[in-house]
Amino acid sequence: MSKVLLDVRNMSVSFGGVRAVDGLTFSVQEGEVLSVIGPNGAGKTSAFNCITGFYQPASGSVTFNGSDITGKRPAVIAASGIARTFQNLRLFGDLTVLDNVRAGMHVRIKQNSLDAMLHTPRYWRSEDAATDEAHRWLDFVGMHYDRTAQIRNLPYGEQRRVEIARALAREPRMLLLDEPAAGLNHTEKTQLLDLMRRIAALGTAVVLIEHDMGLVMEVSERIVVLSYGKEIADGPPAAIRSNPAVIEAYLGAEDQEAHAEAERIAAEAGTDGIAEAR
Amino acid sequence: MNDESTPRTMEAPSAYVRAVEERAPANVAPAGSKVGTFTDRRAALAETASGLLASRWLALGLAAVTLALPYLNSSTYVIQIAIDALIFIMLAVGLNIVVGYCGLLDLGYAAFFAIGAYVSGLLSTRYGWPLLATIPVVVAAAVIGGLVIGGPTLRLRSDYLAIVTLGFGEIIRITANNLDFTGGPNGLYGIPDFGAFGLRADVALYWITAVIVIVAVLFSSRLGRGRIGRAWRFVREDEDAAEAMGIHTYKVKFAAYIAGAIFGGIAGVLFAAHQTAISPPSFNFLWSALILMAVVLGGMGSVPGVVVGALVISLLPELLRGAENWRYLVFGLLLIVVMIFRPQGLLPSRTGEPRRRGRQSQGGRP
Amino acid sequence: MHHFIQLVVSGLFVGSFYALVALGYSMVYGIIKLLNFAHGDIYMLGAFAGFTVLSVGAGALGGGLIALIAIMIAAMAATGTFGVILERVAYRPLRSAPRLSVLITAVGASFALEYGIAVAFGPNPQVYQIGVTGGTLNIAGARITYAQLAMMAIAVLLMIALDTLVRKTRSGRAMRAIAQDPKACLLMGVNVDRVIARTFFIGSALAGAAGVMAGAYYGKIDFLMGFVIGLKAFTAAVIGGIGNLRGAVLGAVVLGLLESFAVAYLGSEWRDVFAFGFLILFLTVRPTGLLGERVTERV
Amino acid sequence: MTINCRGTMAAAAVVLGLTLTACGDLTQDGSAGSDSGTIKLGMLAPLTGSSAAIGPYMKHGAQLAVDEINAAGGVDGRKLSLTVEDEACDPKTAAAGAAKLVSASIDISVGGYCSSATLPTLSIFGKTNIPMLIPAANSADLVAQKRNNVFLINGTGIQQAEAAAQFIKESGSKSVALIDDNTSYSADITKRTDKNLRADGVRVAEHQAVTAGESDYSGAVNAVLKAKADFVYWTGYYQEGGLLIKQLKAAGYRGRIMVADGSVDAKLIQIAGKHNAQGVFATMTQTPQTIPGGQAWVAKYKKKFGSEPGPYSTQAYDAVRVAAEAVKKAGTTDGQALTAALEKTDGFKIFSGPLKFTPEHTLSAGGFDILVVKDNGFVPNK
Repeated sequence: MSKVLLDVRNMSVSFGGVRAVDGLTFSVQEGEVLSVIGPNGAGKTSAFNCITGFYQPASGSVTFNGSDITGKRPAVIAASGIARTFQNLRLFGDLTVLDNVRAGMHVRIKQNSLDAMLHTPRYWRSEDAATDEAHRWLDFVGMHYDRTAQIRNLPYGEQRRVEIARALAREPRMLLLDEPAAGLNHTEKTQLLDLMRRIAALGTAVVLIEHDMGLVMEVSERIVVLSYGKEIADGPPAAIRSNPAVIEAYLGAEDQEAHAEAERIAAEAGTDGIAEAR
Repeated sequence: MNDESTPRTMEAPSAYVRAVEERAPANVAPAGSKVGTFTDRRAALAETASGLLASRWLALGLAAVTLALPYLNSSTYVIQIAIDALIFIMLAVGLNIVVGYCGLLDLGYAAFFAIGAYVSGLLSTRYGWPLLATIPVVVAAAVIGGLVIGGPTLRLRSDYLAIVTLGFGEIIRITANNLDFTGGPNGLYGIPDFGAFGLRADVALYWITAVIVIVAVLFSSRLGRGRIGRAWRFVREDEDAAEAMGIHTYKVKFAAYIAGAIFGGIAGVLFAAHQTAISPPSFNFLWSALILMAVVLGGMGSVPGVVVGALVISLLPELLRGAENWRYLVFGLLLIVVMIFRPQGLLPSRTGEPRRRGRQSQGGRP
Repeated sequence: MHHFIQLVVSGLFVGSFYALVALGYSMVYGIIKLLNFAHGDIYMLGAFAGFTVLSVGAGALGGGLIALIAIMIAAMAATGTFGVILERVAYRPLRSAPRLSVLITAVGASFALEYGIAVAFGPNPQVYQIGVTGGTLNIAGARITYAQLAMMAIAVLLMIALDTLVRKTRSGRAMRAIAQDPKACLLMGVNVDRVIARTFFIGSALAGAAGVMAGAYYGKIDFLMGFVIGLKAFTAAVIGGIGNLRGAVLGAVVLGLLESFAVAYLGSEWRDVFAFGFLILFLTVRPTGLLGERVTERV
Repeated sequence: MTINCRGTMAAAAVVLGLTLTACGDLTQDGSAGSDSGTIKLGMLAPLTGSSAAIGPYMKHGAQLAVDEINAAGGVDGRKLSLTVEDEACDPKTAAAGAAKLVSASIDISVGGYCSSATLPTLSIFGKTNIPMLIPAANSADLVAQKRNNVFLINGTGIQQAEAAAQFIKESGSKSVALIDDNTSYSADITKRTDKNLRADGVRVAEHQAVTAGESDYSGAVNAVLKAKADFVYWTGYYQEGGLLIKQLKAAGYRGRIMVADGSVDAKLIQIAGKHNAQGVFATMTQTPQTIPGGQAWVAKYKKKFGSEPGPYSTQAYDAVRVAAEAVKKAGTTDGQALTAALEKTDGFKIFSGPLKFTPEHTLSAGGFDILVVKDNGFVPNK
C-alpha cells in the first residue's frame, strides 16, 4: 500500500522473569488505522510503553519514519512524531483544559524565556496562535464544556476527549490510543468512532488498543493480535475474526488470567502499566 | 536558561492545521459554558480574592507604594526592615519557581543566597570591584552551583532532591565558615553599596533594591505564564504525561532550578550590600526553611500569594521581636495545618486563562 | 597501627548510633515511600523523654546499666507512641496527596518538635544525671571504654531483634508485603493502616532508644541534637540502599568509618562537608545504594 | 529636601506593617548632638536565640549603672535612659535592631554581644556617628576597619590569647593542642594563641576545630592523643567544652586542660562530671566574684534584680559608666566630641583596671585572670 511508518522488530521486555513482550514484530503503514488486541495481560500496553520510550526494551529495535528510536527518551520519541494517550487518563489535573491542550504544542511554540519575561510581540503572537490552535483542536474532538475550567472538574468522557486533543496538538504522524473507549457510553463510543475516522483522514496513522470488538472491527484496517507477549495473528478484520489461533487465545482464558496477574504484579505499576523505569 | 529542543515554527499554519480547520465539525461548543464545573462557593470566593490581588492594578499600586515608601517614612529602621522584606520577597519568588512552579522541593535554597552574597562580597572587598560589576559573576557562580548540584540529583526521584539540597546548603555554609579566604566564621565586612547618588546611603539602596525586586517579581510571574512556565507546571502535575508530549522533563527541571539559583544569587548581592557584613550563620537551614514557609503559606505557584507570604514571614518577627522559639513552633505547626487543610496556600494561584493581547482570535470559538 | 584501629573503633561506635536512626528512616521509607524528615527529631525526643523520666524518678532508679535500660524502655514507649500519633495526625490525611505536600508536612513536624521542646525545656542544653562509667579496654593498642561496648551491644541487640521481627513474624511479613504493593495488600485483607502505624512505632522506638543512649553516654542533650544525626542517618540509609534494613546498618557503619577517617586526615571542621559531598557523589554513581534494588518510581 | 507626610499614603504603608513615626531627610543622615535633655543609651543584647541567657545579664548590668548615675543627679544634671533591643546573635536581627535604635535617636550604643552579629551594626551606627562602647563582642575584626566610633570594653581575643600563651608557657608544656568550635570568637583566640606560642618557642602539636552543637568529639580527642599533647586549650563554649573534657578524660588523657571565658560556667562542671573537671584551668576577664572588694557590687546587683550577675554584667555596667564619663568630659552628646573624649580617657576606674584605650580603641590593660575549677565552681588560681 504505502510507506512503512513504524517498524518494530523482535522487541522484548520482561519484569522479574515474566516476559511481558516476547520477540514482538509488527509494522504500521503511514495513515493506517491499526488495532492491537489480545487477552488481558497479553503485553499490549507494555508494547506501547516500549515504543514510546517509557520502558527500555531488553532487545529488539523500534524504527520510526526511517530512524532508530529504540530506547530513546520518551520526550525525544514524542518530538519525532509519536503521540499517545494513556489507559488511565494522565491529564494535568490542576490546569485548565486549554493549558492541557497547549502541552501538546509545547515543542512547536516559538518563544523563549526572554520573550516571556519582556512580553515581546513574538510572545503575544505565539501565545495567541497557541490559544487559537488549542480551541481548534478542542472543536475537532467536540469538547463541549468550559475550556477555562480546571480539567479535574470535568466529566470523564470530556476528559477523554481533551486527552485526545492534547495528543493531536502534538501534530503526530502516528497516534497511539490506549483503550480510548473504556468507560464510555454508547453515544460517546459512536462519537469516538467518528473522531478516529476524522483523525485518520488527517493523514495520521492510528494505533489502537481496545477491548470493544465492535469498535475494533468497525474502525480498523488491520488488526494485530497478541498473546503472551507474542504476535499470533496479523491481518484485516475479517481474517482475524475467523483465525483459529485467535479464538484459541481468547477462549483458553484460565491460563491467561494467571499470566495477566503475574505481569501486572511484576510490572509493579498499578492498573496503568507504566512504571518509571528510567 | 535554555529551553528544550528547537521549537518548530507556528507562524504559518501547517497543512495539518488547515486540514483540521476544513474538517472541523460545525457543532462547536457554546463558548465559556459553565456546564460541569463543580467549584464550590468557598473556592470561588478565594479565587475572587486572589484574582483581585493578581489584578494588574493592585500590583501597580503596590509597586507605587513600594517606591514611594521613603517619602512616607524614611526613618533608618523602616528603611532597614523594608529592604530586608524586599530581599526576602525576591528569595521567595525565586524559590517559588523551583517549588511552586516545578514541584521540586529545595531545602537548601539559602546556598544560592550565600553564593551570591559571598561572591559579590569577596570581589568587592578583596579586589575592589564595584558591586554592580559583581552581578554577572554572581549569576555565573549561581548557575555553576545549580549545575553541580542539580546535574546529578534532578535525575533522581524528587525526595532525594530535598535532602541533597539540604546537604548542599550545609556544605556551602560550612565551607564558608572553614576557609580563611571567605573570612572564616566572622565572614566578610566592609562591603560597599551601589553608590548613594546624592541620597542618604540607605535610601539609595532601598530604591535600587525596590526596582530590582519589582522587576524580579514581574519576571518570575511572566515566566510562570509563558511557554517554559507551562512546561514547569506540566512536569509538576505529571512527568510521564509531559514526556509523552515531547517535553524533556530533565531539562525543564534544570531550567527551573537554575532560574531559582539566579534569583537567589542576586538576592545575595542585595543582602551583602544591605548588611555590609556577611557571615555563615546568616545562611543556615533555618533561613532556607523560612523561605520555603513563605512560599507554602502564600500559595505554591502563585506569585501574589508568595509575595504576601514573604511579607508576613519577614515582617512578623519584627513586630513580635523576642518570641523566637514560639515563632518557629508556630511555623512548624502551620506547615502541617496548611498542607492538610489548605494545601493551595492563602492566595492560591488562579487557574483561569490569561487575557489576550495582539490580534483577535480568528475562528475556533465563535 | 593502633591509631588506625582507634579510628575504626570510633567509626563503629558512631556508626551504631547512625544505624539505629537510619533503620527507622529506612523502614518508613520502604513501606510508604515517605521521607520522614522528623525522624531525627524523634531521636531528640527520646533523649528528652529519658531525661524527664530521669528527673521524676531519679531516686527510685539509682544509677548504672539497669536503670539505663529501664529508662530506655520508657523512652522507647514514649517515642513509639509519638511516632504513631505523628503518622495518624500529620501523614495519614495526606497519604494520597502529592509527594511534595507530605514532605513539607514532615519538615513542619520537624520544626514543631524541635521548637516545641525548646519552648518546653528552654533552649539551653540539659545535663543527663545518669552516666555509664567504667574502665577502659585495650584492643591492639586502641582504647575502648566499657560504656562504649555496652552501648554498641545494646544497639546490636536491638538490630538483631528488628531483623528477626521483620523476617520471621507475621507482622514483619505484612510490612514487607505492603512495601511491595499496598493496593494488593488492601485487597487481600491486610489492615494496611495498622501495619503502617506499627512500622512508625518500631522505627520511632529505635530512634528513641538511640536518643537515650546518646544522652547517657555524652551527658548533654539539646533540642537541635536530632538535626544533624537525622541527615546523617538518611545519608547512611541511601548509601546502604534505602528501604533495605540490612543496607541501612551497613550504610551507617560505612558512613561512621568514613567520617572517622575523614576527621583524622581532613580535620573535624570538614567532616560534614565530606559526608554530604559523599552523599551527592554516591547518588550520582550508584543511586540505588550498596544493597538496594533498582529504584522504580510508582506513578 | 524634606517631604511632608501625607495621611492617605501613610495609611497604605500600614499594609506593609510598618509603624509610621517620622518623615526624615532623604539626603542626609541625621546626627544631632545636644547639650541638654536626656542622654539616650541604646543596647543590643541577645534576648532570644542560642545566647538568650546572656541578654538579661548585660541588660541588668547596664541598668544598674544608669540607676546609680541618675540617683547621683545624672551627668551635669542630665538624666540617662537605656533602650535595649534584641540581637539574637543573628546578623540580620542585629542590623534591624541597630536601625531601630538609630531611629529612636540614641546618643551612645553600649551593646553588642556576638561578634558576627555586631559587625553589620558598625556601619549603621557609623553613618550617624554614634559612639559604640562594645561590652562583650571582642573579635579583632570589629576594630580592623579602624572606624573611629568603635571602642571595645571587653578584653579582646588578643589579650586573652596573650594571657593563655603566657600561662601555657609558664606551665612548662612541651606540646600543646588548641581546639576551637569554629565560631569567630573561638577561632580568633586559638589563632592568636597559636601565634603567640610559636613566637615563644612552645610546640603547638595539634589545632582542631569542632562543630558546635554536637555530641561526639572522638575525632578531636583521637587527634590530641595521637599528637601526645600535654596541654589542651579549648576556646569555645561550655556545652561542648564539658563534653570535650569528659571524652578526653575517658580516652585516657592525663595532661592539663584549660578553657577560655566562654566556658566559665558551672554547667561546664556538670556536663564534664565533677571529678573530670577538677583542676581544669580557665582564662577569664576579671569578675566581681574574683576581684577583691567586688562582693559589695554583687550584693547590690542581687538586691536589685534578685539574681546573681553573670557573664558581661560588669562590662555592660562599665560601658555605661564610661559613656557617662565621656559625656561629662565632652559636655555634649555630639559623636565627634564624644569620640575625642573617649580617646583621651586615662585612668578612669573600671573593673578590669584603670581605663585607657589603645590607638586601635581596645583596652590597653588586659584584665585576664587564670581561674581553676575547685569543687563546683571556678576560683582564682594560686
